Amino acid sequence: MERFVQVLVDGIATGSIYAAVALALVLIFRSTGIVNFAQGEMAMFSTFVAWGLYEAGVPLGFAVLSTLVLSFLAGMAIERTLIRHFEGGEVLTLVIVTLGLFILLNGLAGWIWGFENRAFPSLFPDDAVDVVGVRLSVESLGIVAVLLGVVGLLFLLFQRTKIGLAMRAAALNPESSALVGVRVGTMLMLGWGLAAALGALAGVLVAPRLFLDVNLMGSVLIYAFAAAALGGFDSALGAVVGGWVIGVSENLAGTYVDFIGADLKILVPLGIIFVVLLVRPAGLFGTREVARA
Amino acid sequence: MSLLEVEGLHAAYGPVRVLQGLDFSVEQGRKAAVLGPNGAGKTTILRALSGMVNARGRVEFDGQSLVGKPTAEIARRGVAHVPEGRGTFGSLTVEENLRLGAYVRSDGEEVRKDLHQVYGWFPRLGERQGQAAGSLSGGEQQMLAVARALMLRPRLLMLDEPSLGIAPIIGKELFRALGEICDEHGMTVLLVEQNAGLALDFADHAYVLESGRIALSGEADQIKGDDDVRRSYMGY
Amino acid sequence: MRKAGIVWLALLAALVMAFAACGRDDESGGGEGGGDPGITDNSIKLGGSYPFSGPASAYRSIEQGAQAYFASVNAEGGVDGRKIEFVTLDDAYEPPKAVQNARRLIQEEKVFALFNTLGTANNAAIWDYVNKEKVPHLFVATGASLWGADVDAHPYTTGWQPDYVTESQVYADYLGEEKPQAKVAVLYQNDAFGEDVLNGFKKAVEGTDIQVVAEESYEVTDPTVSSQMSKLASSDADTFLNITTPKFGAQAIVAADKLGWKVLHIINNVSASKLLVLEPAGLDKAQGLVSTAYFKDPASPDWADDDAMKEFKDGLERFEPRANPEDPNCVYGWSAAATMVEALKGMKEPTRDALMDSVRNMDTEIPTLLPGINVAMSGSDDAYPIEAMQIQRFEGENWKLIGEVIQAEH
Amino acid sequence: MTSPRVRISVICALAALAVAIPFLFGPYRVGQFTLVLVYAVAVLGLNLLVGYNGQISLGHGAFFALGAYSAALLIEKANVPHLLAVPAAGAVCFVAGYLFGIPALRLRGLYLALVTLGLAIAFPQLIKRFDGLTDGTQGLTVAQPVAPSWLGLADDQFLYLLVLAFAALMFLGAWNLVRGQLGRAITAVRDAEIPAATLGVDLGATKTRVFAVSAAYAGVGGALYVFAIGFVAPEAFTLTLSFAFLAAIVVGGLATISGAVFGALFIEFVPVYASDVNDALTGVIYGGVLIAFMWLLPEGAAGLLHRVRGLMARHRDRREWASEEKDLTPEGGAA
Repeated sequence: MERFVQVLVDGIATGSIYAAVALALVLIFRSTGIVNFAQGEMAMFSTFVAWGLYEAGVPLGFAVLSTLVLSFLAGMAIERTLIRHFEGGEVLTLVIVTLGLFILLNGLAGWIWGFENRAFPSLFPDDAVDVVGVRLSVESLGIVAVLLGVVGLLFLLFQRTKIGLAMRAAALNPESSALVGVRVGTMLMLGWGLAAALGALAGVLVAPRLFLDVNLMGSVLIYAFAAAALGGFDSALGAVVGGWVIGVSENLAGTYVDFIGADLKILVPLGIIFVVLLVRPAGLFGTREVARA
Repeated sequence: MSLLEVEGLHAAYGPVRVLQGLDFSVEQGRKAAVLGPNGAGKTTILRALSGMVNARGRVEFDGQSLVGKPTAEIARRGVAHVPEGRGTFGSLTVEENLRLGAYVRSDGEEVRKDLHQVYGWFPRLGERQGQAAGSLSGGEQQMLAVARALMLRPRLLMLDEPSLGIAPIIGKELFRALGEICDEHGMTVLLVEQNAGLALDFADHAYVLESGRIALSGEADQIKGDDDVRRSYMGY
Repeated sequence: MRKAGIVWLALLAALVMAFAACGRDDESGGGEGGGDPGITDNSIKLGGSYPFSGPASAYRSIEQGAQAYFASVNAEGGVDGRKIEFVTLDDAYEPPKAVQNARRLIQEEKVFALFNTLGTANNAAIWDYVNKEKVPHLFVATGASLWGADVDAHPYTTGWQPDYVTESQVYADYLGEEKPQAKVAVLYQNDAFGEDVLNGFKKAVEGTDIQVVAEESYEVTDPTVSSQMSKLASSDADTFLNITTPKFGAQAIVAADKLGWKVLHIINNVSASKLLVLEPAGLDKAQGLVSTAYFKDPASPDWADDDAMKEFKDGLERFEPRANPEDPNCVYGWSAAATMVEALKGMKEPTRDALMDSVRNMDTEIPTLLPGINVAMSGSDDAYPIEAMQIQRFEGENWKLIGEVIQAEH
Repeated sequence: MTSPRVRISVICALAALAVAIPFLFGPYRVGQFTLVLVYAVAVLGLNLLVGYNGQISLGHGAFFALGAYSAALLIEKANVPHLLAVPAAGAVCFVAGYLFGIPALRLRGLYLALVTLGLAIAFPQLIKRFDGLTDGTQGLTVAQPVAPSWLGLADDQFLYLLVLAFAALMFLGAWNLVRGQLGRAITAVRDAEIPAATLGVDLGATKTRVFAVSAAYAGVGGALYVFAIGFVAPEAFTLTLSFAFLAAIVVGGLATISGAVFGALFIEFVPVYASDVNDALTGVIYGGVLIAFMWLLPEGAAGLLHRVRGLMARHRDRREWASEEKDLTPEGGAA
C-alpha cells in the first residue's frame, strides 16, 4: 500500500515541476493572449543568472530575489522591443517569433555558460520526512507550498486589483480597454515581466532536482503545456491541478501499466488532454473557449 | 468657447478617404447629434476623436489638441466613448466591466457610490452583477456599455449608435433614462445615431452628414421641421 | 507586361549566381600532385562532425581537446613537416545533417580523412557512403561494438574507445569476483548506446549466477528519472547498473540517495566524470561508486604531476582557453587526436590506403591513456583499437584505480 | 494582377532553373537542393492544413517520419521498387492522417496544436518500441536509387531530378486542389467556420480530408527523404523537425504555394550558414535570423512577392490612370 502512496507522492512532486512552468504559461496567456514558446528558455536563462550570482558569492536567497527582479525587467524589455512590433498581426507570425527566441536564448546560454550540466543549490533543506512509510522530501513539500502561494498571489492580482483587471481586459479586448483609459501596451509589458519572473522562480525551484543545463526546460515545456491546457489555459489553479494530475497519472501508468512503461509515458498526459478536451473544451477550470487562436 | 471644437477634420482608412474636412463644435452642457445614412462616416468621426484612426485637422477639447494622442490618454482627459458594437468584455462580469469604466479614477469611495447609482439607473444590471457580461441580452449590453462610460464621470460622452440592434421600446427607454442622467449632471454629449427620431428628441443641436461632409446643421427642432430631412431620414 | 517578367528573371538570375558562386567542381577529385585529396607536402586536412548544438551539445568539448592536440603538434612542426587542419561541422546530433556534413567534407572541403565523427546513429548513417568514396573514417567517437564487428563490409571505418560490450564485459568480470550471486537492477538510456551496454552485459552474465532482475529505460527528452529510480529501488536488486549520460547519471545518484537505496552502484564510463556527474550530485553520495577507466582522470591528484597530463593542460590552456581542463571529454579528444597523429606518422606514403595500413596494424602507447592500455589493431581479425579498461572506485575526493588492467577479447 | 502571359513566362523560367540546378553545382550542393525539394513537399502539405485551412499542427514531423519509415521498410524488407514506395508511403499517411483527423477535429487552435505536438514527441518512441519491425535505435540503411547508366547522369543528379519530378507532381496537385471546389471550402473553413457551415460546407469532412491530404504530403516528403539520405533513425525525426516545418510555412508565406519553396530553402540553408559563421553561436544566429525575417516580412517571402507584384500593378495602373485623366475636364470630388 505504501508503494501506491509513494508513487502518488512522487507524482505530485514531479507534477509540481510541470505546474511551476505551466503557471508562467497561463500568466502570459491571461495577460497577453499569447502562447509563449520561449517561456521555458527564458526561465532557463534566468536560472543560469541566479547560478552565476550564487557562484560569485551572493547568498542564495538574495541571488534568487535579484534574479526575479532582473527577469521581470528583462521580460518587460522583451515585450517592449520585440513582441510589441507584432501586436495585432497574424497569430502564427508571433508563434514563430517566440520559436526564434527559443532557439536564440538556448544558443546564447550555451555560449555564455557552456553546455555541461551543473548542480543548483536548493532553497530547501535536503532531508526527507518519513510519514507512515512514505518518504516526503522537504524539497517537494516546499515546491508545493510555493506553488500554492503563487496561485494565491495570482488570484489576488487578477481578481482583487485594478491592475490585474486591466491586464485581463487588455488581453481580451485591447480596443475597449484603451477606451476606458487602460494603457494596453503597459499591461502587456507587465504581463511579460511577471511571467518572466514566475518562470525564473519555476527554474530555481526545479533546477536542484533536474540539474541545470541548457536543456533544463526543453523537456519540461511539453508537460507544462499539457498541464496548462488541462487546467484551461486561463486558470492558475487549473494549471497547478493539471500539473499534478499529469505527474500522478504518468507515474501510475509508468508503474502499473506494463505496456506504457517509461518510454511511452508521454502518451499519458496527451491522452488525458484528448479526453478532457473532448468532454470539456474549456479545460477543467477554464472559463474561456480557447478556440480563438 | 465651446468644449469641443473641430475644424477641417480629415480621416481615411488606407487609400479610402472617409471624412473630407468637417467643421463642428459642441458647447459645454449641450447634447449634439450627428445624423446620416449608413456609411456616411458617422462612426469614423468618433473613432477619429478617440485617436483610433489616423486623422488630420484641428480637434481642440477644453483648449487642448487631441489629434495624434493615444486613445488611452484621450480617455484619461474625460472623454468617454461607447464604441460601435458596445465593446463589452464578454468573459468579465458585469461588475468588472463597470469597474473598468472607472479604471482611471483614484477616488475609491466615490467610485463605489457611482456603482450603486448606476445600478439604480439600470436595475437590470444590478440584478446581474456577478454574471458574465457576454451572457446579457443586446439591450442589457447596451445599457452596460453606457453605464461603463458614465463610470468615468466623463466631461464629454460620445455614443456610437446606441439604438443599433435593440428593440425600439428598449431604445426609447434607454434614451429617456440617458436624457435624465445627462440633464441631471449637465453632461456634454456627442451622439452618433441613425434613428433620427430618437436622436432629435434627445439632442439640442444636430448635424446631418452626407458622404464625409456636413450637409446641414442647426437646432434639433429646426432640423426636425426641415422637409428634406424628414423625407430622407424620418421616412414620412 | 513584359517588364514585370524581366524584373522577375533578373531577380532569379541573381539568386542562381549567389549559389553558383560555389561553382561546379570538376569531378576528377584528384588533389594536387595526383595523390589523394586533402594532403600536400606541408598540410593534412581532416574532417569532423560534432553536435555543437542540440541535446548532445555537452560532447562538444571532445572537439576542443582534439583541436588543442593538433595545434600543439603543429606548433612543433606538425607530422613529418605537415601541419594538421581539422575542419569540424555541426550536426546537432541529427543523422541527416551528419550525412550532409560527410558529403561536404569529402566533396567540397576535400579532406584527406574523416576523424572522430560522433554519435552511433550519425556514423551508421554515413559509413556506407564514406566507404563507397574510399575515405578513411577513423576513430569514431562512439562505443558501439559494430565498428569493429565486420571490417570487410566497411574497411575504412574504425572505432577508438573501448566499445560498450568490452565495458559491460569488465563489469561482469568484476561482479563475478565481488558478488557472484548479484541481482542487478539496470537504468539505461533508450538509444543505441544504452541498449548496446545493456545487451552486452546480459550476454556477458549468461551462464553465471548474476541475473538482471529489473530494468528501466528513460528518454533523453525526459525531465527526470525519479519515477524509474523509485521502481528500481523497490526491486530486490542488490546491485545497480547505471547506464546514463552525465545529467541523468547525476540525477540517478541523487535519487538513489534520497530513496535510501544503499546497493553496490556501478556507473558506466560515460557518466564517470567527477566534474559533470559526481560533484553536481554531491561527492558524499558518490562514495563507493564503481566504474571503469581507460584514460587518466584530469581531476585526480594522482595524475597531477604526470608529464602527459601536464602537457595536456598546457596545450589546452594555450590553444583552447575556453575549454575546462577538468572535463574528461577534453582528455578523450586529446587522446584520440594523439592516436590519429600516431597513425599519420606510421604512413609509408601520403595516400589514404597507406593511412589505412598504418591504422590497421598500429600498436602504440598513448601517454594520456592509463599505463598498460595501448591502441592496437591487427588487420581484420582484431579491429578494436582499445580493448582494455581498469576498474576504479570512488573514495573520498577522487577515483581510485583498483586491480589490474583487464583485457577483454572479442 | 499580372497578366497570364507574364505568369506563364515566369513559371517556365522557374522550371528551367529548377532543372538546370544539378548541372550548375557540385554533388554536395545538389544534395542540399534535393533536400530542399523534400522539405518543400512536406512544408506544402503543412501549409494546406495551417495556411489554407487554419488548423494548427505542431507535429507534422510525425507523419514525415511515418512516411520515411513506411518507404524504408517497404524498400528494404519487402523490396518494393523505389517508385512504388513513394505513393505507398503517401497512402499510409493519408489513412493515418484521416484516422487522426477525426477525433482531432473536435479540438481547435491551441489544443489541436498541443495534441499534434504530443504526436511528434511520441512517434520516435514508438519507432524504438517496435524495434523488431523498425530496427529501433540502430536505424535502418536504405539503398538509394541509382542512376541508370544509359542516362549518363551522376547518381546525385539523377536523384535530384527524380525528387524534382515527384515534387512537381505534388505542387501541381496542391495548385489544382486550392483552386478547385475543395480549395474554396478549405479557405472558407479557415476564415469563418459558422458562415461556411451555413453555406453547406461540411466542416467535419473538409477538415479531416485536409488533415489527411496534408499528412499524405508529409508522408511523400518522408519517402523522398529516404531517397535523399538513405538512412532512417529515431534521432532524425525529433521535435525540431516539426518546429522547422512550422517556421518554414510562416517564413515562406502562409496560404501560398510558392511559399513552401522559400520556406524549405530557409530551413535547409540558414542553419548551415549560421554554423559556418560561428559554430559556437549557431543557435543565436539561426534564432536571430528567424526573428529578423519575421520582423521585416510578417507575411513571409511569398507575401513580399505578392506585395511587389501589387506595387508593380498599382504603379502601372496609376501611370495609365494619369495619362487618361489629362483629357478629362477636372470636375468635383471624384470620391
